[in-house]
Amino acid sequence: MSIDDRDFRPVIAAFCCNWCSYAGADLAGSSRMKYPAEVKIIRVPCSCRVNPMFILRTFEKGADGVILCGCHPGDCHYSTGNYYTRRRMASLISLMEFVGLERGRVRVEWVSAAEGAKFAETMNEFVEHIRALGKNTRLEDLRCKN
Amino acid sequence: MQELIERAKALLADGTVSRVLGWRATDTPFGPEPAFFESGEELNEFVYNCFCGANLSKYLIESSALEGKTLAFLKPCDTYSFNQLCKEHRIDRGKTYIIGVGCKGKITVERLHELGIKGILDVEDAGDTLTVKTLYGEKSCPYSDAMLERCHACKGKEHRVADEVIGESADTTDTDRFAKVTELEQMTSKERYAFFQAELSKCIRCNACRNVCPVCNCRKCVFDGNAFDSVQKANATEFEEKMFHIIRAFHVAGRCTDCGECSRVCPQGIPLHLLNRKLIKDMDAFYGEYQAGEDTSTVSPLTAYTEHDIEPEAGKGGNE
Amino acid sequence: MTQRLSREELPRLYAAIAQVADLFLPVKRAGKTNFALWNTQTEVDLDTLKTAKSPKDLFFPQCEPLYTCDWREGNLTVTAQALAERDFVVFGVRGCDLRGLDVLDRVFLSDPVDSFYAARREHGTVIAFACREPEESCFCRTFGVDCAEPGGDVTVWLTDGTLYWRANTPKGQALTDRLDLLGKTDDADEQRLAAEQTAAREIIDRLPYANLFLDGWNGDATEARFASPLWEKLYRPCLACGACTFACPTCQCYDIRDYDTGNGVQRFRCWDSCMYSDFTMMAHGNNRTSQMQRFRQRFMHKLVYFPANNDGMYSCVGCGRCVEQCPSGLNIVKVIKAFEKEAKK
Amino acid sequence: MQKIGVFVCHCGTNIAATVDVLRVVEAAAKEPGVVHAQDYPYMCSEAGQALIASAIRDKGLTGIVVCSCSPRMHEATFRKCAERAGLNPYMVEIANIREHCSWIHKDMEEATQKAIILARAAIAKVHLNTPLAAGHSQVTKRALVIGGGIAGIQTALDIAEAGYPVDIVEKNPSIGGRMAQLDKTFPTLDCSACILTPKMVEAAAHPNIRIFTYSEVERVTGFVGDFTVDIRKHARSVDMDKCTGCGLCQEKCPSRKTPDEFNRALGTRSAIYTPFAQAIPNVPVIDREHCIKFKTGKCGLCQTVCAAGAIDYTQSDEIVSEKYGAIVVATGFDTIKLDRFGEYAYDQSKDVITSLELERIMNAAGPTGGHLERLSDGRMPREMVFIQCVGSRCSDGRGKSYCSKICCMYTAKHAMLIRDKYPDVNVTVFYIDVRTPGKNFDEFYRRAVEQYGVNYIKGQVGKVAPLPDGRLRVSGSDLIDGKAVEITADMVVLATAIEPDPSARRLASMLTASIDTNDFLTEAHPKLRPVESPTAGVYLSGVSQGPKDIPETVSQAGACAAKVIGLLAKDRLTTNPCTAHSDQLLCNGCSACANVCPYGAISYEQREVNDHGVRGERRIAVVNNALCQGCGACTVTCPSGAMDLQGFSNRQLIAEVDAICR
Amino acid sequence: MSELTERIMEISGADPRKCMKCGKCTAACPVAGEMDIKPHQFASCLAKGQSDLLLSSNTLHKCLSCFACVERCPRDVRPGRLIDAVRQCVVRARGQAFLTPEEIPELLDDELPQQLLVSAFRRYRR
Repeated sequence: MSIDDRDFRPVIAAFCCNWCSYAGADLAGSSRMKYPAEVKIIRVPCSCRVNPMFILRTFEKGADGVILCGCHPGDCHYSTGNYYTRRRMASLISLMEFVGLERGRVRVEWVSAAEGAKFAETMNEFVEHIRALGKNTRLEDLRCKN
Repeated sequence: MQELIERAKALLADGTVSRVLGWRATDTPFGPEPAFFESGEELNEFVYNCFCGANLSKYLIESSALEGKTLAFLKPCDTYSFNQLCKEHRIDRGKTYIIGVGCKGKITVERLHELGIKGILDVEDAGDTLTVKTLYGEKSCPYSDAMLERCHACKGKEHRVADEVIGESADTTDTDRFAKVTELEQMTSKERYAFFQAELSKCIRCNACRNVCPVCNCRKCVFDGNAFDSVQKANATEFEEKMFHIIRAFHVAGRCTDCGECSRVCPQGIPLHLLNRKLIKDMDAFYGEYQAGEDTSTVSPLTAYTEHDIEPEAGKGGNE
Repeated sequence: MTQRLSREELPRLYAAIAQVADLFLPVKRAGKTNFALWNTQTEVDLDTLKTAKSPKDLFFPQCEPLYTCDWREGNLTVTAQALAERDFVVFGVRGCDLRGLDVLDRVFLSDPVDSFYAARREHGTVIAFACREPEESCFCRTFGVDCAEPGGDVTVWLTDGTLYWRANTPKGQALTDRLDLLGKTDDADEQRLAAEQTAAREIIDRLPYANLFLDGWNGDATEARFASPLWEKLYRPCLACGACTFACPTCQCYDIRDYDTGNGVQRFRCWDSCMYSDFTMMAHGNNRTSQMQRFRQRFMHKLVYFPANNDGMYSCVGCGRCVEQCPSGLNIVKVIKAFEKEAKK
Repeated sequence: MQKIGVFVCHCGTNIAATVDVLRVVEAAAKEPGVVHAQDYPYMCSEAGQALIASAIRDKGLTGIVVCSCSPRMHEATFRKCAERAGLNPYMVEIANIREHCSWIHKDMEEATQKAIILARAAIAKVHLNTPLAAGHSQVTKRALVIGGGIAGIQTALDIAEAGYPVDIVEKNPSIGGRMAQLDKTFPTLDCSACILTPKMVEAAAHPNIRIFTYSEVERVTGFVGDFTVDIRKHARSVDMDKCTGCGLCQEKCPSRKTPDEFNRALGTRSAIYTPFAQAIPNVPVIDREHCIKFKTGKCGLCQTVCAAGAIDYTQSDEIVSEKYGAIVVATGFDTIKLDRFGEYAYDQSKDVITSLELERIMNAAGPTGGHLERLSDGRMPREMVFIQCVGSRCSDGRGKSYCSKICCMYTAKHAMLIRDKYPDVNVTVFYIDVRTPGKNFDEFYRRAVEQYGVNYIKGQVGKVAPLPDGRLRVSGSDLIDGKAVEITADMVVLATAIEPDPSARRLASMLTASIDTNDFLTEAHPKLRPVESPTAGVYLSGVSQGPKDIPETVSQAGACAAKVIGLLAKDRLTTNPCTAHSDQLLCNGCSACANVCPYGAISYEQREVNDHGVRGERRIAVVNNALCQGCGACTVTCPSGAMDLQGFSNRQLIAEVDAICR
Repeated sequence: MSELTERIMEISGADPRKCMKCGKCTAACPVAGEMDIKPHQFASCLAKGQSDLLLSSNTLHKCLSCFACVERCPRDVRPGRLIDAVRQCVVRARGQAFLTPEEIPELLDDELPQQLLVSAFRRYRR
């Protein structure tokens, strides 16, 4: 690992549904579990609110990884939202890999309000993975790079 | 062809329909254009030949708003788009009269150019072979060599919807339609990236793919409006093209009938259908086979779910 | 004075020009040929008659930044985009496309001068490329373009084994002077060249559009042409895409937009198309509310408004790209012919 | 351009210890549109709120950002504060710099940088906020209580007493639940049935209470104030109206070998049965799985003997659909299965029993008529061993990691009762810790030791081995003496861990109420909203929320009822204004949005639309704001971006994305 | 935490702090009666940092490695592994700690069971 790699601080956006994953993140916080500061959370009412447009926008503006967290399937606050998320994201992730985005830059995880530990663990793992992948160069807008 | 013209004239004359949507002959034999005909006299310019590849169903959105019925000539594959548009309430089936026309695969002059045939003056369809008169002498080639990509993965000779059918069709399938997708999946991620980088960087954002696409029928595209602060007109950076094509593919996912018009019209020859086919291949594998436009009632896989769907995990897009 | 070079020597020629300036020429990438910067890896393609995109974006890029505003911690800085400073050479411009540059010059070099365009024109040297095998979509002669004698700073002809080179302007001469690999020509060469030209012109005579004339089209025709009921019929297949506009060597409309860079905005301009529904969109809506009006605008501009304001110069050059690329088989030839047919009735 | 105020909270040292609050203020002040930025030790305090209010008034702020704890904590507080100061409450955004920043990071620089970015994102969002007005929805003044144990009965009674109709749905043929199975209750040792039955009778007789027994919830739709619930009433095969409860059918029924669930399968019952003598309703059901008539078509004895003509073999399941304003979950518990605890020989010896089985053995109506005897040979035990924490506090994956809470007390009760009734029986209790917090609880336990001579040994049992003579060798260790202990016992009683009733998981899914990893329903806040689910209109009563004893259950049931009454007392509810809306200029009328809407909130209309002077009639999606709950599924399925969600609009979320990536 | 304690935890992969002092390990142990430091005390000593006491305990010799305690422990403390880990620390301290791969070929003979090699590696590996 070169010095540059060690200094690499990825930009990571985490879309979290208000009812489960955002609460899970709160629990991770109140339980004082550590995860990297690179992760910035955006609150959405439901994982199904996350438009593929947002995900691409995040990469455009310089993010290195995007993670989308919602309630476990079957436990959606809105009954069915995360079922749609699951289908949409399965297709989107596959398509993005297909056009050559590195595996694992976009990820979906189900984290319940009670899973503070899982939230922290997931974030630790994800940041590690993105660090290993390095900077996102395959899907970036150079105009945002100054 | 004469039978089509006579039938159209009769339906116009007895008032069943107010206008006819078909193809009009132009100054070159290989350039028929989609056209509306409103009188028997105009119909004398009607043509139907091997160059009538254009999918006419999208024009019916516009004519659904007009008085009276529109007669449309649809090839078997066009009927899928027609159904899809009916399903999305963009076409009023009651205001259409569909005559299914026979099809044995359509060809383009583009493909002839790619075969190295230049200065084309006339093309004669002799069944299995084409005779091409050019400024530089007479050339010939097998009919199927000049066929559109989509005809090599024909959806079959059945019209999915029609008030009547005139003419015989043939199933022209001679390849696995997912072959290229599979080939790409087997490349490394880096190779795939290079492939799409090379293809998509040719994009000039002329929007031909979008505007010809039967299911890209938004009144205002998100890339023309401010709903997402995503208005784009430029091909300013490579990102913009990628974003445009990824989002476009996603927006038509589950709705795309794989009509192949996007690839047919791209002035830069970008194989855009590959993105759609990847999504179709995935959805078939994840949720069971589904063909958009097969009927007007089945819901698209992306607006449906089951409790035990596969998880959105990495590794489905292709090799690492 | 005409000079010559054997065809095998072309790579050396490219390298030599690239020593002097950035060299742009037709390059095949992912199956399509377009103008691109040369390097030793590029696949140069001189066999394709017409690049998919015209070379206009070397002088008038599809997208170019105008200035950038940067806002950080309450401080605003504005940086204007620098003008082109590097010399460049465009090799392989066809006669029609060269005429396209004349059209653009009328627009961008007349007062007020477009400094970005002017800087590129000043730094760019155009090597025109005579046509040998015109194709069915060509109709440059209708606009008085001689594809066998295209002009430019330098003209080149390519025969089976030889490249002929002739500098036409001081700029062209200056470039020629810096190249030492060009050889002298003899009488046989001159004869061969003349024969090539004649052959090309003969093909032009036999093209499907050889007899396309512009009778009735010019600045005087405004009212009648505008009001013609023909437009209503002609526009119908149009899908409102911009393929014709972006392929066209003379279309020069652009839009100015801001891009949010996260720390400010980059103001840029990019090609626009009068076929687009948001073309010249203003707060109150749009001047042209139907596709028919937008379609009419495009052809009225090329065949009526432009000549009316530019000493009769049409802003079509007969390159035929729209003929080849329109997804619906529409093009300017159909429009011209439709009116011709109407006039004969 | 908005005039934005930014308020950064120290939260004492909770935030300030890790985040340089002043730098956050400084950085926020430099953001475009920010005209006011300040910090304060406790923003949520009265003084803090006063500060915000005066800044809003004095500087004419149009939007505020509070950098503090999670919005789930104080968003409502600050919204109300803004509203009092004359600012629309939806012009408030919270940057969560406590749970998502100061509490998870150690490095001050890192945490401060992150807090600044989070503040920026909130500022960027508030720039695009628009004032929103909440709508209103009607409240159906009826409550549903799922589960007819003591928790459900008490909740229902309290709600009914306040004057609101309430339905109880119980899956068993009778209400009563686990409490009906108990013999005595701690710490007073009064008879369980004696205190429960009057409540059951009261519930049955109450004009505001309807009881659906032998019934289950099948489907739940709607939302707070307006739930629609489908209840499946299983076919009882006995006409409720005709049956007199004489019991003759049960007496005559020839199928008598069915394990008796009420007696924990220690005895048998007839195929037509009431679970216990005091059952409410006192109407039997036919267990079709074991009924000879249903199995073979022959028999029909019960029908013959029934003088009232109440037996009806043709009954089928019935689904009733009812509307409710509130739903209470009181599904209770069961004991865990012991198949993974081979060391206690539960499956090998009939004389190793669970505490709940002991309750039945001790009960006069139980399988032994209330005599303490070994189930293997009917002999009185002389030597009894109780083992605590069987499957509780177990983190090795075999049991439950939590403490079941009630075992220490009921074991003391059992030991005491046995020593009282049978002074010759030796009772030994193996324990890890004896946990007796509660009024009169420790005194109770000490009585067992001091007054009744129960032998308490600190140390767990390693193995229970059945001996050839039918007795049981219990090997344990006395950690105080540091010696191994071996007892040859006649009976071993296992204080088996309790777990939520298996129906809870499915029910939680139907209610979209969240559930924890142990299948206990999650409360809206562990301390401040312990009887409410995060899903509005859903309330938690009894063990479905977590282990608890009877007094605690009853008090929680009352609290739960109070919350329900508070809701039903309202004529209408303020609805969440963060709903979807469709831009008619962009809408294609394609119906994709309606396909994914879980609430049926989207319909279509033919409308004349004026698009910058171009008029035309088209099909347009219309959102019913009273039905829309704001999930946003429609916004993504809409390709043209016509559907957007107020409060979480496309542009707001994109502004946040941009700010984070900047 | 002393280096020894850390080493023991690393080798055993067990965490004595998880112990809730229920004594089930000792209760399940067939030879606990003969041990001077019983399995539950073993965990307790470690948690308290008195790990040096363990090095001279007879438990190391008495323990049968039957792993009943590991099976029964409700908290995953795995006392049997702790005992085994202490044994290894004793062995290593005697300087026989390192069997290097290079030494193996000399030790090989036809009679030598494969399992022994594997187990030797496991024991001597640091």
